[in-house]
Amino acid sequence: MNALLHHAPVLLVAVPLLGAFAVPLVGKLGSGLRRFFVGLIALLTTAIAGYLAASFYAAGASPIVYVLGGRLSLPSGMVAPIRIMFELDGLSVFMMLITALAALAAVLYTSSFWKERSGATLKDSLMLLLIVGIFGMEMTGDLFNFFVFLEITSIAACSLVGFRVWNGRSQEAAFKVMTLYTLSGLFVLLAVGLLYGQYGGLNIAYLATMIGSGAALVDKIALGLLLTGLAMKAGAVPMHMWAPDAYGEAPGAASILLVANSQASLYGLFRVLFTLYGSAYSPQSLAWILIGLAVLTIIVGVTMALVQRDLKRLIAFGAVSQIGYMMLAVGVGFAAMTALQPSDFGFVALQGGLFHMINDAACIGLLFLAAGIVIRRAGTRDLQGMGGIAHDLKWTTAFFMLGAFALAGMPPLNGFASKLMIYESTFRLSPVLAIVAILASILLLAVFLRAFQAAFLGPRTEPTDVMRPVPISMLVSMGLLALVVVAFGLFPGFFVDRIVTPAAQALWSGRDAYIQAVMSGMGG
Amino acid sequence: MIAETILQIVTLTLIICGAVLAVTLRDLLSSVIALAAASLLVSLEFYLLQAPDVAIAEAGIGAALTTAIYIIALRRTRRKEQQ
Amino acid sequence: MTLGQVPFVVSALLVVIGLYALLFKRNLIKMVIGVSIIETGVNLFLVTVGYRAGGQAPIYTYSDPTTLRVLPTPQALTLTSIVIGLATTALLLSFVVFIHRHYQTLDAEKIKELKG
Amino acid sequence: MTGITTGFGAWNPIAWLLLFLGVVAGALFLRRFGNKQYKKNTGQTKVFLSGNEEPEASALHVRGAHLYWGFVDGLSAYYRRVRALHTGLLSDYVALFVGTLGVVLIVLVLSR
Repeated sequence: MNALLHHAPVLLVAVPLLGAFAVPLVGKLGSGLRRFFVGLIALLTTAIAGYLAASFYAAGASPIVYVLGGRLSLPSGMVAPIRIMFELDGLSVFMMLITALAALAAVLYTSSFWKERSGATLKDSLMLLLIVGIFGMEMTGDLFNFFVFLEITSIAACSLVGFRVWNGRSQEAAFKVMTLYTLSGLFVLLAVGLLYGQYGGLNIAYLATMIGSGAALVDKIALGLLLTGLAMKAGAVPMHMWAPDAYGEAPGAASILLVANSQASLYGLFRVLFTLYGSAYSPQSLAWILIGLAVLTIIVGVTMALVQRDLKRLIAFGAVSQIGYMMLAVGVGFAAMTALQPSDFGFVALQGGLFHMINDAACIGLLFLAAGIVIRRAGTRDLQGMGGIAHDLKWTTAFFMLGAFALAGMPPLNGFASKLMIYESTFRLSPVLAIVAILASILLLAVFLRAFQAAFLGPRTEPTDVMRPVPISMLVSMGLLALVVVAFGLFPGFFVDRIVTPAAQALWSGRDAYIQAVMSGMGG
Repeated sequence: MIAETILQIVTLTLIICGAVLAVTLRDLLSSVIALAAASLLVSLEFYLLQAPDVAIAEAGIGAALTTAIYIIALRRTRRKEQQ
Repeated sequence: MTLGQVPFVVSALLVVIGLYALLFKRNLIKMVIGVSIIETGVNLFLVTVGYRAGGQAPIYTYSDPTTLRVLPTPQALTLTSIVIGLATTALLLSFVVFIHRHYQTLDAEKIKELKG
Repeated sequence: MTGITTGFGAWNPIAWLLLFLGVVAGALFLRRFGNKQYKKNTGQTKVFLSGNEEPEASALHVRGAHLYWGFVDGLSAYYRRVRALHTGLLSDYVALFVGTLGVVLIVLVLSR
């Protein structure tokens, strides 16, 4: 194994971290150089992620453990392992790919958008920091590090939301989001403390071996805290109120990173449910909590989207409803896995839910990026005051339409493939749930048709912005996401077999392999 | 040992009092000072719980720096909590 | 209830007091104070988790290796958590200052442009 | 390779596209039998609104808020409740969070 591949997990965090702190320095030398530097960092990060993923899948998708630190020999003769671990299994690598995609699109998009505004240096720095946090959450094998990376994402994300200090609404949104994120982070920390107090360890794999069957009361409380805190950061419904504020007020490129951030929290939730507790403690009620939250999320998200007048809030509620689909699918998978006789449709549900994550990142990202251009052109975010964008912005119109159709599950785009898997597997558990999911999907199409009709169609309205062509880097960024949408739509089997199935396998039956990968090297 | 026990109980009681005052006082400056006092007492409690390094950090960061930031924020906003 | 459990009760009380401030106080700075109190409660909880009755501070120089130690890991966690707490508090307060600049008020009831 | 199977269903986008193109070709083929006598930009192709003049295009464009007012109106009881939940007040958001935590904890503690 060569050195680059061996150190790839830590490089994935280190490169953007160094970049984030070097950006202000490079920014002193000129904005052109800074944009080039940030783009370079993003490309390098994506390249490392791609290389790591390629060799991971080529090596049969067995978990990779990367250890920072070594052993400490005490004068008393006791030897204690002092180490921080990154552990990557199929799910982590899959999430890493989503994040890399979102990061590349966001950085490409932003490289021209903010050319003339002040504070661009700070924003580039924060975006890279957010990317660091998300990668860290997805790769760490240690609960406390998970909390640290969670807080890094919270701070970076909220700074991005409140980035427009000249706008009162964005400050309001940032304050609310930050309070809720901090609260959820503290609950997660409380859970970490409880687990440490119970078992004296922080490593996920170690804790997973210690949590015996019929978990103790402390385990249940810790699970409740972790589940609620992470579900809130993912935007599950009774606790979704921050999501439209944050997505709506953040700059266009940051919105897509916020979606990736929510998905990383969702990843944390799945990791806790399937790996940390998994077969040790998995009552059916847990699956039904997840399904209940998911159904609420789907219904409320889509119906609230229907009545929004603010374009970005509309898309944001759409994004909330999509989180519901992922939770529904994984909840169904969990229910099927923990039933007395596990049934195969649970695996299809997991595949569908995870496949939907990458599809959602691409489609919602496309919509947010297109909406950013539309809002800039129309000079307002109110759908009531928009119209006729399609006359001038051909590519943006096409990308928005593609994203909307794909998200609503129109064949032959990618959203249809993943939603079909979700519907069919959910139907096996409970037909009612499948019907709700399908109806919500139809409603989602109506939502986006309304947005499309109001913003793009109709007679030309007077643009407040000077008639400038859309910068080429934005088109490239949206083109990248559109390519993903079309490619995943036309060749779903190819991608499901290669990247989604290992991830679903990691949830379905990968718990022992995950634990084994760490515990075999723990004593040495 | 007895003395330490009593000290610990007094400290913990005072922490609660400080927190309650910080929440209930109408004058925001007073409530920030109550919060700082509670923080200092928590750092004493950390010392009693055999965590001197955490105690130093809590006294320096939790009590002093945080209070300074609160006071800066108060100067730029307003001091009284409105009805 | 032994003395060792009293700090747990106090940290739980701190969390409750902080939540009370978040739920029933309308002033933004009071809400930030509430977040700070919850943070303090969680930190106290972490340190208490690492405490062993009769243990000594985990500082090894010049000490007898056979004495009972309190656990060092929760203390390291608490240090990290204190620093993170400072960052979040500073960020929250800066948002409060900017909100005051735009809305001319700190009353949470009046700061709800984002709704529905 | 291109398709996926879902356990009891299958989806192949390439086959779907071929079918779709076939249907489009059929439709175009049928269209050839249509009436070719229409003259553009005459009364034959104009919208006839009970003899009234056709309004300007800008007046016809349905603005964002109006498109589904009937649907929203029909569900007004639901929407009143759900929109009332989105108060914009941070305390309410925290209350919902803590409430959900409470429910989840109760369910977990009670189950097995």
